[in-house]
Amino acid sequence: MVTSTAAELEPTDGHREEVESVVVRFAGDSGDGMQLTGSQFTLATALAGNDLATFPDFPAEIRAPIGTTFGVSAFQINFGAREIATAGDAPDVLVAMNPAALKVNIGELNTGGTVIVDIGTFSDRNLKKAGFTEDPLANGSLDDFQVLSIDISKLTLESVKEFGLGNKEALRSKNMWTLGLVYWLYDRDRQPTLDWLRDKFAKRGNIADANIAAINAGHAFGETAELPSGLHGYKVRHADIAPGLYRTVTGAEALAWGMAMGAKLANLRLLLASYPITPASPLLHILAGMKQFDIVTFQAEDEIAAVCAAIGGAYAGSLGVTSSSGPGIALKGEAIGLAVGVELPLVVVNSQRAGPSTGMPTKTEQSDLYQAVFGRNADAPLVVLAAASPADCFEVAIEAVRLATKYMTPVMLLTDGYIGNASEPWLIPDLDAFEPFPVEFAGQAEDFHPYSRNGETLARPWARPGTPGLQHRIGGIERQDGSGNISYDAENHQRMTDLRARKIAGIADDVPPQGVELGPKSGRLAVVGWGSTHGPIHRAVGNMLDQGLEVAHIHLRNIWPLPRNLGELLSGYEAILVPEMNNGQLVTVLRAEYLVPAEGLNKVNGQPFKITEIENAIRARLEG
Amino acid sequence: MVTSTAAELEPTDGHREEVESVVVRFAGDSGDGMQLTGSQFTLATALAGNDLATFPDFPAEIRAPIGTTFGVSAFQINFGAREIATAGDAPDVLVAMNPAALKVNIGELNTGGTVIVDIGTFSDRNLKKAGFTEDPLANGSLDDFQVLSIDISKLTLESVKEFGLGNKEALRSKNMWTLGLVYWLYDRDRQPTLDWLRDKFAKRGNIADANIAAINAGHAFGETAELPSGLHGYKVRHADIAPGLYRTVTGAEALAWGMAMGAKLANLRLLLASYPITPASPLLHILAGMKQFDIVTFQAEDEIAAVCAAIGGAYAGSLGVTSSSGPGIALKGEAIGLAVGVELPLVVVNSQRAGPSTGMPTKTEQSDLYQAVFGRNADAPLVVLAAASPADCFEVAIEAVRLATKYMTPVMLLTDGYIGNASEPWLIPDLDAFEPFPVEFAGQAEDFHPYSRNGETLARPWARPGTPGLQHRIGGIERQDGSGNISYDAENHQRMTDLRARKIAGIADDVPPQGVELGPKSGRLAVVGWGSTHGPIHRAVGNMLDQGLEVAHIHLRNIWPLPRNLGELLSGYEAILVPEMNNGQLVTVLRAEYLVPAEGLNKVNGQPFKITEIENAIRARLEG
Amino acid sequence: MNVQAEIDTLKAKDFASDQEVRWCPGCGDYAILKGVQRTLAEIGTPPENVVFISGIGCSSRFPYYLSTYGFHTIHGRAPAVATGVKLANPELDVWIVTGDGDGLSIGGNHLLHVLRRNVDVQILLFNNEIYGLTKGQYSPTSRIGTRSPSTPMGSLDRPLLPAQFALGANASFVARAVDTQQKHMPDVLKRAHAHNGASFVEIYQNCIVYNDGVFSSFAEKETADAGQLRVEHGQPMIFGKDRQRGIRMVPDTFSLEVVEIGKDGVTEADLLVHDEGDRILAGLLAEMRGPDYPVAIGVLFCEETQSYDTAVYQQVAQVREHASITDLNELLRGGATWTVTE
Amino acid sequence: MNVQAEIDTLKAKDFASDQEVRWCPGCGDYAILKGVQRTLAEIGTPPENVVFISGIGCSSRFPYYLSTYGFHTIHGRAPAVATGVKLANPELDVWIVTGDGDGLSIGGNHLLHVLRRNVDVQILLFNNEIYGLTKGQYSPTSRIGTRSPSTPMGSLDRPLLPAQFALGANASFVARAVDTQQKHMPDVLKRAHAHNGASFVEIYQNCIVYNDGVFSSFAEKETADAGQLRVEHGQPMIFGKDRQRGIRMVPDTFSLEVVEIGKDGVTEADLLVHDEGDRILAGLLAEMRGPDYPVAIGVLFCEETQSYDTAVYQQVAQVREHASITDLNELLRGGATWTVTE
Ligand SMILES: Cc1ncc(C[n+]2csc(CCOP(=O)(O)OP(=O)(O)O)c2C)c(N)n1
Ligand SMILES: Cc1ncc(C[n+]2csc(CCOP(=O)(O)OP(=O)(O)O)c2C)c(N)n1
Ligand code: SF4
Ligand code: SF4
Ligand SMILES: [Mg+2]
Ligand SMILES: [Mg+2]
Repeated sequence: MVTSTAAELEPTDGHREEVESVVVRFAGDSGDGMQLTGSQFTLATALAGNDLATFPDFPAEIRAPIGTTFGVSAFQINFGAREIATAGDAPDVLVAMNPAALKVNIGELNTGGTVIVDIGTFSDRNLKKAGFTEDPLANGSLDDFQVLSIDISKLTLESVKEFGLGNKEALRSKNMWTLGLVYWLYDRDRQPTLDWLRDKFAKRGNIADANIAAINAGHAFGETAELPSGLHGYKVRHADIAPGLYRTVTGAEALAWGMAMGAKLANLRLLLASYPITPASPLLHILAGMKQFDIVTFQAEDEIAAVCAAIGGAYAGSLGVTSSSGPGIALKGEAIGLAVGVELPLVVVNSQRAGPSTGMPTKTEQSDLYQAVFGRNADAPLVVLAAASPADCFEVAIEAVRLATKYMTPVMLLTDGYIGNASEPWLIPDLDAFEPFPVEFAGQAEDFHPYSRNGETLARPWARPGTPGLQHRIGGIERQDGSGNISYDAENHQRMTDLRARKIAGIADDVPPQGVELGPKSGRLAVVGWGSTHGPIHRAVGNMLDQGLEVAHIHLRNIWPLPRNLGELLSGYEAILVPEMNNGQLVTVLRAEYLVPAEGLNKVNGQPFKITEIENAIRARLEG
Repeated sequence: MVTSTAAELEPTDGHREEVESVVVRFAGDSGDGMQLTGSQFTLATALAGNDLATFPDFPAEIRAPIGTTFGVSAFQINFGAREIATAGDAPDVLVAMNPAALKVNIGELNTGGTVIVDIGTFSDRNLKKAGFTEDPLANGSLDDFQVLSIDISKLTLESVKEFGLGNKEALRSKNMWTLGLVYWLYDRDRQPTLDWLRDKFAKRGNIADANIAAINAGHAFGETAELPSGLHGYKVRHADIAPGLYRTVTGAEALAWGMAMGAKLANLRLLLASYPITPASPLLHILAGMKQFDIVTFQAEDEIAAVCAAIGGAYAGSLGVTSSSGPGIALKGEAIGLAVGVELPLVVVNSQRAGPSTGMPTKTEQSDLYQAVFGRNADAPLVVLAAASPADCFEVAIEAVRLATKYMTPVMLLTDGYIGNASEPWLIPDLDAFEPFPVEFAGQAEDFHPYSRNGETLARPWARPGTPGLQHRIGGIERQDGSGNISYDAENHQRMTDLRARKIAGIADDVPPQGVELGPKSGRLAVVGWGSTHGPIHRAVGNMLDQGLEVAHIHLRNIWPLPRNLGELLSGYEAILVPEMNNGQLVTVLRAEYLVPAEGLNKVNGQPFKITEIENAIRARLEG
Repeated sequence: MNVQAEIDTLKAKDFASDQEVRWCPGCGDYAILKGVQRTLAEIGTPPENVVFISGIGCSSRFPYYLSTYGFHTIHGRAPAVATGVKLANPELDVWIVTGDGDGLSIGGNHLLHVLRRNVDVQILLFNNEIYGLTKGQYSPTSRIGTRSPSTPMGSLDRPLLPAQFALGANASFVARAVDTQQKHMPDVLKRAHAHNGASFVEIYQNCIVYNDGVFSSFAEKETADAGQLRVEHGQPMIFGKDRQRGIRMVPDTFSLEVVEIGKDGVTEADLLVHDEGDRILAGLLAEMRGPDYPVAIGVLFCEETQSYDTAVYQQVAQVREHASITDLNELLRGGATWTVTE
Repeated sequence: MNVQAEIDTLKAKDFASDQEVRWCPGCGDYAILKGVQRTLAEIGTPPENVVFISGIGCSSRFPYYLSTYGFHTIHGRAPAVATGVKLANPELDVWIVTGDGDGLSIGGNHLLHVLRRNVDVQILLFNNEIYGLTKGQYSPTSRIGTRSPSTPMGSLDRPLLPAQFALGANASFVARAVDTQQKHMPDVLKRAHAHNGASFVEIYQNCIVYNDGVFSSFAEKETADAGQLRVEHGQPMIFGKDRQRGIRMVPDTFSLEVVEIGKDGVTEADLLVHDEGDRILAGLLAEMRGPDYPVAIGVLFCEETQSYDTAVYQQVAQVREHASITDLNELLRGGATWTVTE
């Protein structure tokens, strides 16, 4: 183990090693500002022209006691000179702002990786709080890593001395000092962060000054201190990225904007009715701040009220959207059945999290596919779509609105806590280039039948209250074909059940045929994914293809109905592997639909797949 | 068409034709007492030694205006000298107490069948109310049937004249007059009904007398009137039935008693928490009247409260049972997930009805299998059992209690409106002969871990509040293996998810291997059913076997986990046909589990399968 | 959109749909249907701007029998659906029809919150103290001891008083009507409609099949005069056949008593004058019941406030006025961006 | 089972579990935990006969920190679970812990019904006027204008007053405590425990992270005396640092006013004497709030009645006593049967 204290460190020679990609994790106490540090580093990295993906990892507790392991907050970024598909399996660099952060994260660091610790926080008391019985910096437990022990606390205090802050306030700049050091390590430009600090603390100039001084001090430390052997500056070259204007976007943002855009394309007011729940709340929060875009948001008394208000909004001619996570979606099941029966458009967003029951609200999982496809009483088919990445949420949201309004049907949109919180660079689309799909409300009183059907889509007309002459009654009791009046007629129920099923099944003709993202269009093995497993599958299949294995990546957006060509496509592979962050759900649907011997690769530990896990599974099947 | 008025009729010669089985449907206005008539006829038929099955068909409205089609109430009975599997595809005899009853039911009568109508109700006004534009008795529309038009109203009034009842009250005996006639037709003993009338109207002797006089008059009419040619008395011989003490039982009764029996065998207090809903309410009603058997019933404010109260009861050491129908079960989904997570025993009864949404509450369907197996957020496996007939409810209820308490798991018991209301003869079991399975609560404070596991069942201990030293905390957040403390640990969640799945999967070893009810153990075609399709499948397969076709009947009680041997069993058939009163749900599960090319035979018109429908499907597959 | 265009021409029958009414003969719902149709005609909002939303129950079949827009939703959820309708289009006249089971058992939470939020809807709760549609189980308003299929030995739980519940929910309008009081009902309903906010109207309704006569002590012709106190804002509280009885405050207490005018020196001037704005008084009126007290009907409480939907759209208007970014393209390009060049 | 065996030996710390308490440092929940542990020790029911049931929220973590039986259920449903516990075993001491979101938003219906039914449980509603656990959205008790992540421009809906809601729900016991009033709280909680029926206790709780200081006008050391009126049955309503202020009925109205003792001839005898049995008075007390009025704490209302669970088991006992068929075998053989012989 190599550790050094600040005093020993001397300037390096300025040599920078080139690396293709790096994973850095910032970890500290909830109060240490790690999320902010991470997002500034992300921006700087994007500006440096790297591709990247990030993932924040919040503690489950709101504000755990300082220094405890369950109060640790982390932010991971994977960036590189090549396409980046995930936030990275394991960090190459771990920044640990206190013993607890070290404790929680060290297990995941790559062997030979670098740990930067703020030794100023390694008091006996803090070690004990973190659950260490011995000092990990002294007992050899870090021998596999490069350890850079710096008294960041002290150095920060020194660097901001002149601004006359209290000790507590001054220490708040520790994260910026650290960021400065990491900026130096990867040769990032500090300027945007300095600008951002000026702007953010415009009214508290000395805070801005202190933070800026801290960044600069951290950076200078890197430039001037002699790092332990093997540690030096790195260079990560430009990635080959499509030109254009970029920003980073989280899944929650992309979803909110996509929903707003979908409503605009449909020419509808958007009514989002929701009830807070982790990790779904951000959609509500973001749309609540977008009222200028003909958006109304409603925090209902519970999830049932939320979905019902969205249905009411749809009945009155708005785009009704409701949003929750697993337990809340379970509560909406009965009402979603009503929407299926009355055939009103409705978008239901499920930000999945680990379950069952309350489960682990802050951990990710993709285990609500069954609930989405099957989770209602009776035969109640609807459309299920899944977003594959933060940026993908934008398009999937628009598609959800398109299908809901065109086919007068509820659409369940599956995303998850990982996608929602993770961010990635996004080539900002030109919204004016999107094809509008304005809703045509029923307008003609003559020959109006609320349950007549469009010959092509089988959708019934959408007649808005307020339209003269179109008064009609709908409800949850079976409706007579055509008139919509209550009907207990046996054959009518058969016909209506068939119509509802056919309408949804027919949507398979209106969605793109399933493509193959990587690899051959038939062959030995297809890895079929959906949702947020996209990144690791994509990279793993890419790597295996590079290594000459015959494997393809197929990723489903359309979970129900499945794309028309999927059965044929899958039958072209000898084996099918379905990685899912659940106990095997899509795999059930594929097996039942196509009688293909698809096998699951399942993981439910609240963590996204690692690329290596998928690589290993592919190898086991092709080489074993 | 042959019609006769009472005046024309002369005595017959007393000859009785022997028939193997007959289907009779009594139909009249809701106020005409058809259900009562039917149940008396059922009793007389049982006493005559026939096998039988019955099905009542109530109107959806509480009390529709008299004489309307939607106010028609019917009761069908199939009885015979052979084993009777269903209430019959189509009636051979229709008793229509008014024009509306004729209108609603005539379409289902077998060609050549007999209609008995009370011509005294065929006024212009009543015809119009029933939606007839012409008199169906006069316009040749009944030419395909034997029509017996009798002025039952008038004959009844005459027969009860001497008891001094008002006109309205006197007419109430019409149903008994008719029953007397039908008793004569099928040579049934009147005495039990006469006794029952005496008992029922013990305090209103003249009402009893009038009804008795009406029965006797109806009977005498049959004996003395000359029936139209082709119409005469019938004889249905004893069926070959196991000896013993019998009663008729509806599914709702058998379910209630089975639940009470299960609780007794488990040595537990039974807490039923429910919220009224058609067709599930009878379980609540029946158990509410059984408080002397250590049964507490609770009408909760809604279905969510009901399931939660049942869970609370289970936590406190009772047998928690909750019961509803599709829409109500949908509401319980979130809480059932809690029960899965905290691993408490819970029995959830779903009396299925036609959906989606409110659907057709009084019509039957089996479309909640998806909801039962898949309808919760996250991976939340539980046990799903299905009852096949009214009497089967008794055993399935006991089995549900046994599995719930032995494995500390929720069990979903599927029944449906058809089973619940239908009745069949039941060889009353000797309850003392049942093997008890008393629950062993945790009692030892030393080394108590709420999430330790029984090595064989994987069940956790059940520690009742009130037990000194076992205080512990459980909840919906993921629990640490062993201690049950809150845990966000990644590997623990994986382990617990796997344990929950393994525990349920392991139950496959504790249920009987799947048998074949009829036909070969492998071969050309297996018809696989579940729930209330049992009757028609059984009879249809039996008939086809009689005709030399190679077809088997397999009927599943264990829907999840599936019996251990089922995959192998199914793989022995070339084709598998799965008749379901839904759009194809069990078939999905079988295909996904075993990759067998099972096909659905689906029907969702609110009516049970007809035997011929299944016969035709079998023939199409074997002869086509 | 209270366009009064056809006010002079609309008749009660213009608000009847073509569907056959399917309640039990003699059910109190028929009378309420008539009363509502008459009220709608008198209000005069064109039928296309009127929406009736209901849950599930006999009462909740109501929308099918009206020529307006109607939505028969699911059990207990009508207030939530109606809130969505108002948020999507606040111009519509929205009425909710619910029962004592639908509104106070499974739907209690939504009723609570629609009242608290003060969404501009009219809520008609048909209270028959029983579950009609599911064949007669007791409800949260059933009196202790009610024998029903689920309580064969009599119910044991304390009932709710719907008006008291509504007051506790911070409702801004609470009123009562009786199915048999055909003249009185439209007045109450018109007041409910005029109120800007959530108007709660409990309507005593006789279920002839499962709970016949449960209100006979005040709802029948013979008992109405002695059993009902019709309150009117600013008017003294008088009742009885000869209008000889009245309600007075019991001095130095928070309670009311029945007095005989002309007896023990009591004059009309001693009687309490109804004040719709007094929530506490409304609570006292809500609690009154027989045999010693008359049942108060009419508008028990009315507080003028802004409705939730009005406030929502005011806020939207404010945001629109002050928003710096009003174009989605612009929003996406706000914050930190960077350009990648070829 | 109120076995008082260990009454002399049980200490507050005997009611602490081995789990690390994980609320934010400075959260009012810590003080309530202390108060409850002290109360439990003073009541002296052995820990194995005590059950705490909660929903979801910061407050609902409570059971983990007690050495009693505990069940952390799902959002809003604790009253329903607790009802099941009491119906299964009425001997247990059952406490419900809930928040303003858990209890009054998603769980409003269950709270309504557990109160109405009068199940013998103690309900502690931690009111911090915010959703803590989900990071600060407004709740049904948040004041109009509350800015929160879901209402960035300020909330628009009228809040509920929990005590008023409980009274409207026909609750038989309604009380209030304050997290900072450590001496007062156990008295209130012991009264709640002693009450046979559903006891509703609203506890004002400071959420230091998302709603800090929302009760500062009466909950802090400096403001407590002037801001709180501690009501006690049979005692005149006096408050203020020097106990110089009091509450008086405004003559001929249903309202209260604050008076200064010794000013304008007001003496203690003029003050209103608290009557726990007066639901209307309780409603008036519930409505009082600053700046002009003190906030009433203590037992606002208490009505002695039979609890639901007691009644249920009485009825069961009656049935047992009178049932003619007490054996299942016999039941199955009741009614019409027939014998088939070989
Ligand atoms: C989720 C759900 N639970 C239960 C039911 C069954 N159900 C329908 S109406 C009703 C109660 C009706 O009572 P009330 O609201 O008083 O209406 P009424 O029939 O008396 O007018 C019940 C329990 C249902 N349709 N849906
Ligand atoms: C069904 C469901 N919906 C939503 C949530 C998310 N959720 C958890 S706690 C909570 C609100 C907590 O507020 P409150 O009851 O006031 O408790 P506090 O945290 O303020 O103590 C919400 C919305 C959930 N866990 N389950
Ligand atoms: S059951 Fe009662 S409430 Fe329902 S329609 Fe009949 S009389 Fe009316
Ligand atoms: S968020 Fe608020 S209520 Fe929750 S623990 Fe922190 S301070 Fe307490
Ligand atoms: Mg009712
Ligand atoms: Mg709160």
